[in-house]
Amino acid sequence: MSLFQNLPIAFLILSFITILCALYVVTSKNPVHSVLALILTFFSISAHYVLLNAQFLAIVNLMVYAGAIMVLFLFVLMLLNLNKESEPIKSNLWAIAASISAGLMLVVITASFQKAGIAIMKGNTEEIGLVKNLGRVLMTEYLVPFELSGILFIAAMVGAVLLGKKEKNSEELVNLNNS
Amino acid sequence: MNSIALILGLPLIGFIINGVIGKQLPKIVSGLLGISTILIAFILTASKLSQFVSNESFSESLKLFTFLNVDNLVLEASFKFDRLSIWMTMIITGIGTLIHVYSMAYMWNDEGFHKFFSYLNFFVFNMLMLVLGSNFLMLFFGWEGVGLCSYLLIGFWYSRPEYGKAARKAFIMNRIGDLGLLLGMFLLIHQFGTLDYDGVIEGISQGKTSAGMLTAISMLLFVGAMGKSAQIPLYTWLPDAMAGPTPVSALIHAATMVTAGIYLIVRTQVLFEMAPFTSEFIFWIGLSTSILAALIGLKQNDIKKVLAYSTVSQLGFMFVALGCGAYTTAMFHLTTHAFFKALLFLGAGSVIHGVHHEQDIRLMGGLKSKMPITYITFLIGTLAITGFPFLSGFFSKDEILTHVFEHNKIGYGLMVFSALLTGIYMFRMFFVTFHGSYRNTHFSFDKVHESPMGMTLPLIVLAVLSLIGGALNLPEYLTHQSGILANWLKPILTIEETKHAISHSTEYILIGVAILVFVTALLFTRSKYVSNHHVPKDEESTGVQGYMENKFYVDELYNTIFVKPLEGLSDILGNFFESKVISPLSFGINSVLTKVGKLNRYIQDGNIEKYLLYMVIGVVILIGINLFI
Amino acid sequence: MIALLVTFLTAVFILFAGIQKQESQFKNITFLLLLFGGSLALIESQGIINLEPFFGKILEGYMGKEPMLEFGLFRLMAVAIITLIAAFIIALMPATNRKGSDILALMLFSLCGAQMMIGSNHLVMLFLGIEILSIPLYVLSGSDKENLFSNESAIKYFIMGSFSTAILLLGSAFIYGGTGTFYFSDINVKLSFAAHFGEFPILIKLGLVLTLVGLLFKISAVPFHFWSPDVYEGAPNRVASFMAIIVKIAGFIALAQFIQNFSWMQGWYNQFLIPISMITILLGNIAALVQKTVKRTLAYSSISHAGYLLMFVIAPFGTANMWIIGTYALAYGLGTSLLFYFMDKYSLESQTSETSKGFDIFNGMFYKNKRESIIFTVAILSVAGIPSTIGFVAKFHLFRHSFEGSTLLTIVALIGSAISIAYYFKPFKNIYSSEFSVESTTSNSINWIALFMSIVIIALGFAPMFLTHGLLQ
Amino acid sequence: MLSIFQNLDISHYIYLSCVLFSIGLFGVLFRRNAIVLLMCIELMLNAVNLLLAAFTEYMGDPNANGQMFVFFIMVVAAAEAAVGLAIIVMVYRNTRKTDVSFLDSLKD
Repeated sequence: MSLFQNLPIAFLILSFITILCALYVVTSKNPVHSVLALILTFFSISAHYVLLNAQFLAIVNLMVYAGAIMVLFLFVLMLLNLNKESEPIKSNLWAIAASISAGLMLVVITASFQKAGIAIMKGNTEEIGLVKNLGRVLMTEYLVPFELSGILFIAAMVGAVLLGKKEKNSEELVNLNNS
Repeated sequence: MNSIALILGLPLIGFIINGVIGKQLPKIVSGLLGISTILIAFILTASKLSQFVSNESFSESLKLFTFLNVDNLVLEASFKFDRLSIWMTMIITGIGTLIHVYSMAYMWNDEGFHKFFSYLNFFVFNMLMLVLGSNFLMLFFGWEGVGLCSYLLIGFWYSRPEYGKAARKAFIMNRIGDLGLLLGMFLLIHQFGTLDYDGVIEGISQGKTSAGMLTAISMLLFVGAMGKSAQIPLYTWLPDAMAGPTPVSALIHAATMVTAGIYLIVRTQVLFEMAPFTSEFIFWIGLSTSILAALIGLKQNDIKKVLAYSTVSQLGFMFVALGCGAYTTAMFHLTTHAFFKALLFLGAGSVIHGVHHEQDIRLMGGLKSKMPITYITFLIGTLAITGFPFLSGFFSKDEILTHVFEHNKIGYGLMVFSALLTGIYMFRMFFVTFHGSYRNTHFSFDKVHESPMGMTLPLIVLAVLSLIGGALNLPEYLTHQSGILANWLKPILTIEETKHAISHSTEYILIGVAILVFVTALLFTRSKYVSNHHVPKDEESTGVQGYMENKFYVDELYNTIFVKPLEGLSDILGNFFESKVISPLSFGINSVLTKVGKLNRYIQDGNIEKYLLYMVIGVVILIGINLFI
Repeated sequence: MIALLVTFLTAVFILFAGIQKQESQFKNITFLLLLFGGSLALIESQGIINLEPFFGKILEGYMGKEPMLEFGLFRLMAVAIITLIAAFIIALMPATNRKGSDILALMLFSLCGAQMMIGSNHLVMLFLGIEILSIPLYVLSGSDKENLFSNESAIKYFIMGSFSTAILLLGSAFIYGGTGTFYFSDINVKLSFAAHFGEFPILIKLGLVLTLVGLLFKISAVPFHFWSPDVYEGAPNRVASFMAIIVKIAGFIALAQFIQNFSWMQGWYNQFLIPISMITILLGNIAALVQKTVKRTLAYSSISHAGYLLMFVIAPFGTANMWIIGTYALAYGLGTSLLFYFMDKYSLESQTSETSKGFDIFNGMFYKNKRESIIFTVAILSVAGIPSTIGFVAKFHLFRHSFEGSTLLTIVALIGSAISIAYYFKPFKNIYSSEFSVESTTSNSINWIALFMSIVIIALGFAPMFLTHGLLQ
Repeated sequence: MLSIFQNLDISHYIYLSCVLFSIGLFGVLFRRNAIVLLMCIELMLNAVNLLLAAFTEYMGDPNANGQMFVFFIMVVAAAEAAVGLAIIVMVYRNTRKTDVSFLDSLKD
């Protein structure tokens, strides 16, 4: 029980919320509830970031994930009219198989950290996560990937447009709106 | 210009011209082109012979370019004329020319005429590359090339589905042999850092490797030879390969390609000399193949199938000789076999041509009067293979028997038995085909005709060669000196061949035994198939009544001593052993693999969730292996 | 780097020019530009010119750190090979339709990702490369929008692909936790330092395994291969060809570059890479035997090639081995792209339904178009590894090389390649069988690109020294 | 701030991340709705992000490599979500379903 004795309260509570929300994401039958729970999870993860001196990351996480990506999800769910508990329940066998696999993964990974050692570098931890530092690194060492991620975005944009574009002789979108 | 380049290049040019613009050429030009390239190569090779005669250590080499130079391994595209390779070249180009001439008449009405000639030329090119290459890589190039040509030519008449299958089977079985050869080559690179014949021999003489390693290498090389030269258990492709046109069977599946395994072992005899276990293994494999194939040959009714099994059996003889360390003898039998087996196949082709593409000997008979030239030449071929005294086959087979007698007495007994079987199945086929009465009701006897000049001429030449081929290596007891071939090969055989340790009187006894075997086989089959007009039926056992008329008690004796057990054995081997043991072992693997492949259907069932689950299980296992074991 | 730049600019050009609707020439323009970029990289890889100083500043950042994208001689050659092969794949594509320019641009973006993966020296870069490679491909495999198979293939590829990405990221995070860096070489330094004191941090070990899993997924090694037969089958033919070749080669070279740093740990990773390689070869070849459609057969055959590729990393590394990898990549790319090309062409011509494109699509090919059937034969022979084609040279070296690493694996691989003959030679019957002889529709039109490729296959098969000569001096 | 972490070990963050990752993994295996599947994958990515941030903090990496990586993961996640949702919408248009278990027509 030594694990829980001196554990700081903040970490404990946040972790609890995070895991609870994550579990709800996975188990909720209504996709919209899942999305909302996922947003909550992201909030709590952002809080973790603050505890970890990654303040800028926390903001970005909120803006990108909770603000942009999750809204996109919500939008699509609404567009496709999936805000019902539409998903059929899987058989118990499947649930057991899935939980055993995931559980095994967890056990295998965590079991191996009995003597996990990480590299120590001794930087000034309080300033690491500030915009100033991050900007410096991003514009120097990580300049090339930063520039190249432009290719990723243009590709994703073209791809999404290609898939979403209405074909000339296609009635699909019209049908979609009528349904 | 270097003559090696010309000899190699001419068939290649023939292949390219015929392959690219053959269709536009008139048939006569296309055919003559095919013939002339090989013929010129033959003449060039023959003109080289004199230099070898005058200079014992003469050799000529050609280095085209460096093929590869990686990891300190230098592989060169280089070729070499030495006494062994020129001997093989003579056989290939010589018999190749004859068969090309024959094919011109045989294939004249086939729509794929030019295609056929281009394939044949390509085959000769690859075969020459195989024997002329000065390292294992060039050998392997030729090795695979001839396999590919064999594939193309077996499946030449693709219209029948089973032919395509036979072609694929032949290729796959050859590939299994190639596995051995390739692995052997990798081991050679590993041990000696080179694939040059000279380099390997030098490495062995320097003792760069251990005895166990030599055994491994030689065994692997022999596996390659087994595939190409159709030995147990990789022999079943050869009978199936008879689906191809008959000249192909003569050239590829009798005279040249199948002897590549023999050539490989003679070429690398140093290795095999140092690996007594392998030699012994070769001996027994060769022996059992020769007996098994001969026994199965007893029951075949397809004229080409009989010859095919006979080829397998004769190749077994050659391997027996190799197993005894009698390399010259093996080469000698290879040569004479090339003569008479090419003759027999071409003769069979002539018969098939004459009776309008009928291959079942039960539907022939009495062809003697209609096809005199074919008859006489076929007779000479049969006599040569069965060991009629002083024909080519007699000398070479006798030499093998003598060596086996020295080597292993039990082996000798079995070899004599095998020789007896050879006589029986050959004469059986011969008598049933040419004697007796004509039996095919669908094709009238009047229409049976002798083949044209283009086909009979090669037959005559080959018949003459089969008659006098023995002169190439007359035994010591006749001439009191070693034979031409023995002298010829002596400089390149690094190991001194064992001198005949037995006295002349023993040799005479052995010759007597050989002749006795021949006479027994002749008399037995003659009485059965000529005097009694026995015709093999589907149910051989019901034919027993036919013997009743026979007054000679000898026949009864034969019947109980030989016929019953032999036919029983043949039945067992042909129907049980081959179909239940060998075929599943070699090609039946295919059906096993197919079943295994179909199991995959249960995993790959299209459900993405299962895929994800399998992937996670895979990850878990991977981590588990790494962390807990 | 120059090839990456050329590819990207070409893609942008195609994208914007596509608005103007002059689409007929795009394919040729792309082909020429890629040929240009690839040739530049090839020339550079031979040490004739050196363009990298121009990019040196960008690559190194401004901190004097080692570059995240590093194009050494071998990597340049790999980039050149992959660019050239992509150029040929694009040139072999059928005439573009109205979506042609978008698809072309996406392929080029994907190619950018492949080039980044090859050059990456840093886990972030590797990850970014993988994603730039994959994301356009998710779209491309679904680009036949009204086709349900294409849709299914897109969603399968997408879900499994992003799932494997997550695993790869977890691995990268663990590696970072153990070493504090993402540079391959620094990771190695840390690791060998730790190993020197007799400990092998569990964190890194786990990280390496998970990262490798992500890469093994990309090259579709068993048991991470499940996506590939389904996705290849559903995707449009040209996309399947691109995936089977470019993704596999790029993924493998990235894996080789990654693992090469840890070659002193060979004993450790061989214990699971050898079994994976064996199973991949056997499963790929055996499952290919029983497939009914040509495309699926090709898909399984490409799985078996993943197994062969893995054999490279099992034996000790050296500069010469890098050359062998290049040869194998070239042989695989040339042969397979031709096979896909003919599969595409003849399945379009055949009358059978979409799901049953069996080997009978090649019926009577020899009588329809003799020259093409010869080219096809050459390609099959090369992929099957018959001598006097580049396929043989590649396989010969591969097997000889892996023989030093694991004899058993070599034997298994040889058996696998013997099995492969059984399905590679299947179409010959359909091509040459005279029962399908048709005289009326004979045409002698020929794709010059395909002809050129088959000539390269034969020429390099006879004289592979042309390839090595410059590289090994 | 630092005082909070006196007794807090990096291994706690590792455990937390692993639990989150495994929950995401379980979701991927368990759920059938493609959109929820995608959300679960996002959850897995976030677990990795958290891990990276924790590593950066605990090893005191002055270049914040881990946090940099997190940015790139976010970049990729955004792109992936865009493309993935486009694919899902496309599939929905054709099949009226987002359930992946019905998509099994491609198989051996």
